[in-house]
Amino acid sequence: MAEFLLGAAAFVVAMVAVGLLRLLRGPANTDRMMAGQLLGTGGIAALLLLAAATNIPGVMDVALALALLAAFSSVAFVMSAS
Amino acid sequence: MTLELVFDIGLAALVLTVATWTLLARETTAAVIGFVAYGLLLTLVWVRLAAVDVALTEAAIGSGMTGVLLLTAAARLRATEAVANAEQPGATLRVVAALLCVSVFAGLAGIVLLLPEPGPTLAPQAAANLGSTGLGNAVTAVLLSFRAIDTLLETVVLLLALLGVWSLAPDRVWGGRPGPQGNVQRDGVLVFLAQLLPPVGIVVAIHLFWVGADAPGGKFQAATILAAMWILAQQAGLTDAPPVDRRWLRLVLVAGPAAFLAVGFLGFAAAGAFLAYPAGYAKPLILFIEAALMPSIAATLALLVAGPPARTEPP
Amino acid sequence: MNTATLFGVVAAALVALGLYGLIVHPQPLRKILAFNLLGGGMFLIFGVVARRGAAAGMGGDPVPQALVITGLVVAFSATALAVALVVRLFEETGRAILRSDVSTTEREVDGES
Amino acid sequence: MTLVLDILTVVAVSAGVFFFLAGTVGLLRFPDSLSRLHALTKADNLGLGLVVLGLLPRADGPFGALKLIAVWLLAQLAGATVTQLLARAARTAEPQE
Repeated sequence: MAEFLLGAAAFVVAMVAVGLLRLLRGPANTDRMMAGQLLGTGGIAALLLLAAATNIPGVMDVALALALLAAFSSVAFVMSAS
Repeated sequence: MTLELVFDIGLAALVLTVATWTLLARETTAAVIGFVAYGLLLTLVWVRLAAVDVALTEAAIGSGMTGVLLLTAAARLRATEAVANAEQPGATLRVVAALLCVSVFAGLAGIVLLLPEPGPTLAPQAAANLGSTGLGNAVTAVLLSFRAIDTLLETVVLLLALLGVWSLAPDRVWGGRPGPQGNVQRDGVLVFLAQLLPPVGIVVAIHLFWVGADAPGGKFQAATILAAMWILAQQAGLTDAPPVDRRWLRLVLVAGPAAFLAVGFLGFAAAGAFLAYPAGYAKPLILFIEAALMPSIAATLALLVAGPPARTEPP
Repeated sequence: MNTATLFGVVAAALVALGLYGLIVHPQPLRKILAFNLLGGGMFLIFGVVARRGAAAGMGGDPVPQALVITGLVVAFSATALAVALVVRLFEETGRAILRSDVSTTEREVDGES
Repeated sequence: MTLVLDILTVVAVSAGVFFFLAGTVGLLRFPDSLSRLHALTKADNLGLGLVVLGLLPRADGPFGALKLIAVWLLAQLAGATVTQLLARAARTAEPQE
């Protein structure tokens, strides 16, 4: 089961990595921020899967902190852009 | 085992790609978005290196706080980008810089590859002395007991940085509130988020603070989350940054380091050395220091993001 | 090749990349960004050393890990100060360039008039 | 019972991961910002939600399960807000699209 969860985490990170092409390509900065947002969600999912696969204590708290701050940089981006 | 290596290699390639792009991006705002992504990826790397405490700090400060700070500054300085970009350095400088960087890479990579085997470590000593602190998290024990002087100086550095930022204010606005005026167009969606998130954030911060004694977490991570919640409320216009000359604000900023110092001097009387904890009282004293530091650090971090005072109260 | 060695080499590359950006980029804000990139790589080297020191039931040596936590916070405060300096420079002169001769020529013009 | 729960984990996590694939494809292939945003929310909500659902049987105790659900709810809240804000920013930035 640990293998499967780790594989799923790897797949999510790979998907998000492909999504980062949007970060490189743009065209607008809003599109780039979307790629960042997807990376955030994917990172949370990968962390949850890693936490279940490896049993390192506290990884779940990292995911919790990321989820709490997920909107933080996007809000700053929108507020400063307007 | 091999699957783990595939995961790591993919992650490594991603980190390098995003870092390179952050350097090459034409627009600063785009580069900062790349930097936020870089911080998120580093968080995953820290988890892979079994440093969960660091992963938490990286997620909160390295990516979140620094990202917000730089995004705001990039928007502020957008008008200057064209002029500054015209000043591209010559080919010679580029080549010399590239050569320097390649040799730095070679040197560092060599050092990493030639590190002694097995790696030197203080983990057994830390584990052996963990009992005397009453803590379960060795990183917290290092931060607040074995190397407490580092942490004390760090809190002072934070305060000094804030003093430096504040001292950049022009005389006419000294004592005013930080941040540009008219930044408070109330946005329904944002207000909703800023009303809903802070209570949850405070609960999570207290949770991180509390488990920090025995599991990954602690005052820095908790303080960063508190600071982020305060900044969010300011962005939504629910509250305003306080004027920097308020006495209560100064008290909040100084209380943490002052309590830390007081406990340090108490060490002379009670245990014979600066920052030594009397036997049996280590854990309560450490918790007291952490509890005192948390609001101070949170306020300092949030005010560092807010910047120097920029407007005075209308008389 | 294990996890620690792999990320050690990545860390060395990140330091080099950050250093290059720090030297070559003309914009101060981009220099600050490159400096943070460099810092991330440097901290990662500490993390690799810590990981290699895994012993006594711990995933890594706690001392370098604690140093990195301190370092991250200090790096943030240094970044905030640097950003405030650049913004103030912009408010004062209307531009954000580090070249020193710009202000010198302006001063000479003032002296002649 | 464990087998049933394991199957639930595998199915839900696989489905969640599939939505990340869908989100990425949409983010890359859709022609304009607003429809790309639409694709993004699928990964945000369903992808993460199904991964959380799949991991619930493996959570350590009720507190762990609560944390998992809290992570999902927070991501939902952040996703919903950010989508609104980004959509507005995208509309003002490129009104011709």
